[in-house]
Amino acid sequence: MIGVLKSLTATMGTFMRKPVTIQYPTEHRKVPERERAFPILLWDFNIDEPFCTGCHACERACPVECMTVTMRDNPLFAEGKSKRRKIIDEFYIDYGRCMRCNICVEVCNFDAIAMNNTWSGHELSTVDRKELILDLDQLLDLSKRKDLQAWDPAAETRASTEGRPQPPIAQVGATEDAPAAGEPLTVAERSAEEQDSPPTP
Amino acid sequence: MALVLWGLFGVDMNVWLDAFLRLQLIVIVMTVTVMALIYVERKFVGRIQMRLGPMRTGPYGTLQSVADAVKLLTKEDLRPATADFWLFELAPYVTFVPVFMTLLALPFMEDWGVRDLQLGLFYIVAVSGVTVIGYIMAGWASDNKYALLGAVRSAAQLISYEIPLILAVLAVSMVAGSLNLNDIILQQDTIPNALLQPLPFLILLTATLAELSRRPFDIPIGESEVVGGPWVEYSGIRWSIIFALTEYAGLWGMAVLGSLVFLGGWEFPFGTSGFWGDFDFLYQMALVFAKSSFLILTMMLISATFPRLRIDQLMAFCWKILLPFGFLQIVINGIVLMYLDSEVTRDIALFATSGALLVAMAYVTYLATRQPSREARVAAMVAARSIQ
Amino acid sequence: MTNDPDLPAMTYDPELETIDLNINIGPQHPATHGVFRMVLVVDGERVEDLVPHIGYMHRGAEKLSEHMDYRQAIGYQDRTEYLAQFNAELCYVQAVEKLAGLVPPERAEYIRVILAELNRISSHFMFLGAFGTDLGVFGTSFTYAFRERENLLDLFEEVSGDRLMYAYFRPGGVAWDVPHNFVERVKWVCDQALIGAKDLDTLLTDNEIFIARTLNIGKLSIEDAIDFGASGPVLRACGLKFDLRRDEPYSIYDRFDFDIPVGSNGDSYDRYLVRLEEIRQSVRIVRQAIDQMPDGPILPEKLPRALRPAAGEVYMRCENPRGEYGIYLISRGSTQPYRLRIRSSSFCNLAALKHMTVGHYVADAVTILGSIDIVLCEVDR
Amino acid sequence: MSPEDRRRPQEATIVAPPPGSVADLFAEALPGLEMTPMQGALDVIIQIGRDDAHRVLEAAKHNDKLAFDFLRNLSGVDYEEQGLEVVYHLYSFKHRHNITIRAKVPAEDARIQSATDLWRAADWHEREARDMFGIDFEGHPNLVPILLPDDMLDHFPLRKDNPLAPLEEWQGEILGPKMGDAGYIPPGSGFEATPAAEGEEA
Repeated sequence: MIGVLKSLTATMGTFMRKPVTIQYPTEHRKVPERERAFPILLWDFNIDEPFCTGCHACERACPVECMTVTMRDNPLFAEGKSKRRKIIDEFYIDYGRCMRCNICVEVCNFDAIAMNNTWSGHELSTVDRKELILDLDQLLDLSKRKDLQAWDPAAETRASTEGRPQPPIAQVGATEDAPAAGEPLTVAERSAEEQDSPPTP
Repeated sequence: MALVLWGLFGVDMNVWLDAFLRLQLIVIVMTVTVMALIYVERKFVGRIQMRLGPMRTGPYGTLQSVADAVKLLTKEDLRPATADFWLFELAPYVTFVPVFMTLLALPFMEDWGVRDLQLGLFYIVAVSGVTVIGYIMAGWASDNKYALLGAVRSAAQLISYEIPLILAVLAVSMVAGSLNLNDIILQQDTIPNALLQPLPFLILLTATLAELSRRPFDIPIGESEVVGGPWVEYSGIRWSIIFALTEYAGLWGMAVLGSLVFLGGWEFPFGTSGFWGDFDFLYQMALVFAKSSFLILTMMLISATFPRLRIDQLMAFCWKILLPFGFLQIVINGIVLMYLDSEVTRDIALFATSGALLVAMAYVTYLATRQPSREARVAAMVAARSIQ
Repeated sequence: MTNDPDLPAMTYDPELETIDLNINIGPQHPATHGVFRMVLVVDGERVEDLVPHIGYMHRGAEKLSEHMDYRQAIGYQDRTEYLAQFNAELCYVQAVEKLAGLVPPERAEYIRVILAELNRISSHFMFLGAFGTDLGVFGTSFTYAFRERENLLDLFEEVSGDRLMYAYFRPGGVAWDVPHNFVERVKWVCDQALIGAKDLDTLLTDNEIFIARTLNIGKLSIEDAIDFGASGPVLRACGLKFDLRRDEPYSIYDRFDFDIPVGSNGDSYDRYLVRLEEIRQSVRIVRQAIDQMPDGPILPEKLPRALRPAAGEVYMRCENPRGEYGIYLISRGSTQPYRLRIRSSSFCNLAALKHMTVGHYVADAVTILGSIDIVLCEVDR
Repeated sequence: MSPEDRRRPQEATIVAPPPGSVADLFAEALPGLEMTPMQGALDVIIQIGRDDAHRVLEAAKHNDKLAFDFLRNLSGVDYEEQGLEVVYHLYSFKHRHNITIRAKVPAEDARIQSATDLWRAADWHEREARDMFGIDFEGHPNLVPILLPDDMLDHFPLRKDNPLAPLEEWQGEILGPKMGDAGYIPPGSGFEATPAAEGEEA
C-alpha cells in the first residue's frame, strides 16, 4: 500500500516538471559539429573543381562497397590552372548501403570527402530506394552551397596536438567569402543556414 | 434546441418526443465527452511522462480526437476469413450498448436524466454486467488464440469484479435507504457518502478500473501479453466503437455514477435551495462535472503509474480481500442502521466502522504482499559469496 | 489446432478432456524485444513447455568480418550489440590490440572507459524502461528511462558524431579526441542519470504490484546459472559476486573503486535491482575516471597504416551490460581476421529461458524474457 | 616479406606455456594424454585430438584441481587444409583459471562427442557450430538448426570453402533478381498486378 502511494508521488512529481519534448519537424535540435550523417564530396573554391581525384582509396576501404568511382584527365591541369593531374569523373554513393563508419574520410589522401554534418543529411526519406544512389552533382551540392557546419578541431581539442583529430570539415570555410578555418560560424548563423537549406533530393 | 430546453425544465410534452430528445442529447454529449476524454487522457499522461502529448492537429492538438475519428472511420474494416461472421460483427455493439444504457439512468442534474428510475442503481449494475458477453463473443469469433485467451481472462475478471461493485453500491443504498439515485443524492446534503463509507468508495474505484479493463487491471487486453485480447482482430470503425466509445463512455458513466453516489453529486456542498432559481442546473452541472473530472483524473493517474497485475493475483485480490470486506461492510451497516436511531451517532458509527474496515483491509493487503525490506536485501547482498 | 511438425507436441488428457494450447509469441509481438519467437505450450494460463526460435536477425557478422580488415570490422560490432556499442567495440579493439601488441595511450584508455560505462548506463536505462512496459506500466517507466538515455545519446553524438553506430574506438586508441566541454558534459549527464535512476526507483522498486509481478518469478540457482553459461546481471542476481571488471580486470578497470551489486534470490526482481544499482556504480566509475583523466595523445605514436597482427589467437572477454561479451579472434598474419567469433552474452542467457519459464504463467513468461534483457541482434549476430 | 608471402596464411609459432600453468594440471590429471600446450595472448591453450576430447572435458569439469564449471564459449574454426577445430573456452569459478581446449576434427568426417552432458551451455553453442561448420555433435539431444533456416543444411557458411560472394549470389537467386527494385512485388505474394491493370498503366 505504501509502495503504491510512493509510485503515485513519482508520477505526480514528474507531472509538475517541464516536458522535455522537442517538436521535431518544426523544431530542430542543433546537431554537433562532428555529426556524421552521410558522406559527401567537397568543392575546392580556389580552383573551382572538386578536391576528389578519383583515386579509389575510399572505394577500396569501404566495408559495404557502397561507392563507385571513375577518374579522368583533368582539363584544368592541361590549362595549368590546377595541380591535380586527374580529376573525378563519376562518383556514386549508395546511401542505402552506406553504414556511416567514417572510414572513407579517414583514408582520403586529399581531404576530398567529408561526412555531412547538417540536418539535411538525416532527412533523406524517399519512396524509391533508387533515389538514395547519389551522383557527383548531388554529392557536391551541399559543399558548393557552403551549407556544412564548420568544425574546427583545433579549437575543440585541448592540449592533445599529437593525436590525430579529423579535420576535413574545416576545409569548407577555407575560401575568401566564407569564415576562415579558425572561426567557426556563430550559432545564429548556423541556425539560419540550417533553416535555409532545402531538403536533399 | 428550444425543444430540448423545454424538456429540460420539465414542461409537459409528448412522452415519446421527450424521450427521443433526451436520448439525442445524451448521444451528442457522450460523443463529445468521449472525444474530449481521449484528448485529456493523452495530454494528461503525456505530462506525467514529461511529454507534450498531441500538439500538431489544431491549437495544442485539440483536434486530435477528430483526426483520429476520421482516420478510424475511413479505415478498412477487416474481418479474418475464418471468423464467425455474426458474432464478430455483433460483438462491438454487445459491448457498447450496455455501457450506453447505463447512461440513461444517471441524473446529471436535479430532475434531469433520461429517465428517473426507482431502481436506478440496480438497473445500472445489472446492465453494465452484460458487457462481458461482448468480450467473450469477440474473443470466440475472432478465431485467434490471443483473443480466446483474452476472452477467457475477461470473463473471469469482469464477472468477479461485478460482485464487489454490487456490494459497494449496496452498502451505500443501505445507508440511503433507497435504490433511486435521486434519493441517494438528496440524502447526502451535508455529508457525502465517501466520508460515511470510505471502504465502499475505494472498492468502487478499484472495481470500476477492473470493470473498464483499465490499467492496472487491463489483463484481458494487456498488449504485452495478449496483444489486445478479444479486440486483436478488430480495426477501423469496429475498433473505434470498442475502444473509444466503450472504454471512454464507460469511464465517463462510471465516474458520474461515483460522483453521484459517493461524492454527493449536484447536492453536496450547496444543497438544492435553488439560489439561482431556474438556472440552478448550471451550478449543478458544474458540480457533477468537477466531481466526475476529479474521479476520471484519479483513474488516469492510477492507470499511468502501475504495472499490470497477473490474472491470479487479480482474482485473489477480488475474492480474498475485496469481497470479504465488502460483505463485512454490509453486515456492519445493517447492524448500525438497525440499532442506532439518532442521525449523528449513526453517521459517526458508519464512518468509524467503515474507516476501521478500510484500515484493516489495508493491513491485510500489506500482510499479503509483505516483502523483505530494503535493509534485509542489502544485508543479503553483503553476505553474498564472492566466488564459489 | 494445427498439426505443424515444427511446433511441440500437444498433450491430451482423456480424463479431464483438456488439451494444451500452443501460443506463438513472436516474431512480431510487443513483448519480444525484436524478432524473437517462442512457442508456449499452455495449460490454461500455465506454461507447460517453451520452445525458443531464434535466427530471424542472423546477418552473418562473423563471416562478414572475415572479409573486412581490422578497422572495417569495427562497424559490425556496433550493429551486433546495438544497445552497448562502446562496450562491444572496446572488447573487439582490445582483442586486436592483444594480437597486434598495441598499447593505447592513457588518455585513450580513460576516454574508452568513460564512454563504455556511460553506455552501460544507457543500456540499463533501456532495460528499465522496457521492463516496465513488459509489466504493463503505461509507457511511464519507458519515457522516464528514455529521457535519461537521450541525454547520454546526445553526449555520444557530440563525441563520436553518431547517436547509435559510433565506430569510434580504434585498435590503439580512439578515432579522434573528445570535444573541449567533454568533462562538464559528462558530469552533467552523470547527475541527470542519477535523477532518472531515482525516478524509476520511486516508481517501481517499492510498488507492491511490481514486486508481486517480479518476486520469485524466473528463479535461477547459482549452479543452474553457471551451467547454462549465464553471465552478467543474470548471474549476479543469483548471488554470485562475479564481475570481469574486478575479477579479470581489462583496460584500466583495476584503478577504480566500485561495488558489485548482487541479488540473493536469482529472480526477475533481483535482476531489476542489480541493474538499477549498476547504474549508480557506473556513475561512480565515470566520476573517478573523469577526475583522473590525463591529457595526451589518443593514438600510439607508431601506428601501422594497415594493421597486420602476427599469427595467433586471443579470446578477449569484457563485462558488457548484458554479461560476458567475448571476441575469439584468430589472426594468420593477413590484414583480415582469419576467424572472428562473437560470444554473445544474450545468446547464453537466453538459453536458460526455458528452464526459468516452465511452470509459470503466460504473463510471467513475458516478465522473464524482459528480465533477461536480450538484444536480438546480439543473439543472432 | 614479399606480397606472395603475405597472402599465404602464416602459422602461429608455438610458445610453450610457463611451467606450473593449467596445462600441467591437465598432464597431471590425464597421464598419457597426447596434447600440445601453447601460450596464447591471454590464456593457455591445449590442442588435443578428437577422440580424447570428451575425456579431457570430463576431467576438466570433474577433477578437483581443474574444476572448470563455466563453459565460456564453444566455437568451430576452419583451418582449411589442417581441418576443422572445435574450441572450448573454459573458466573455473573455484580456482579462477582459464583454459582453451582446441580439439581437431577432420573436415571430411566432421563429428565429435557432444559436451551437453557436462555443461548445458554447450547445447545452443553446438547447434550453432553444426549450422555454421557442419560438425556433427554425437550425443546431442536436439541437434537441429538454430540460427539458420532448415533449407541451409547443405551450406556451412563459416567454412572457408563457402566464400562470401557465392553465398550472396545464392541468396540473390532465392530473393529474386529484382528484390532491390522499388515497387517490385515478389511472385506468389498475392499482390501481383492483374494484366488488365498493367494494360491501363501502359
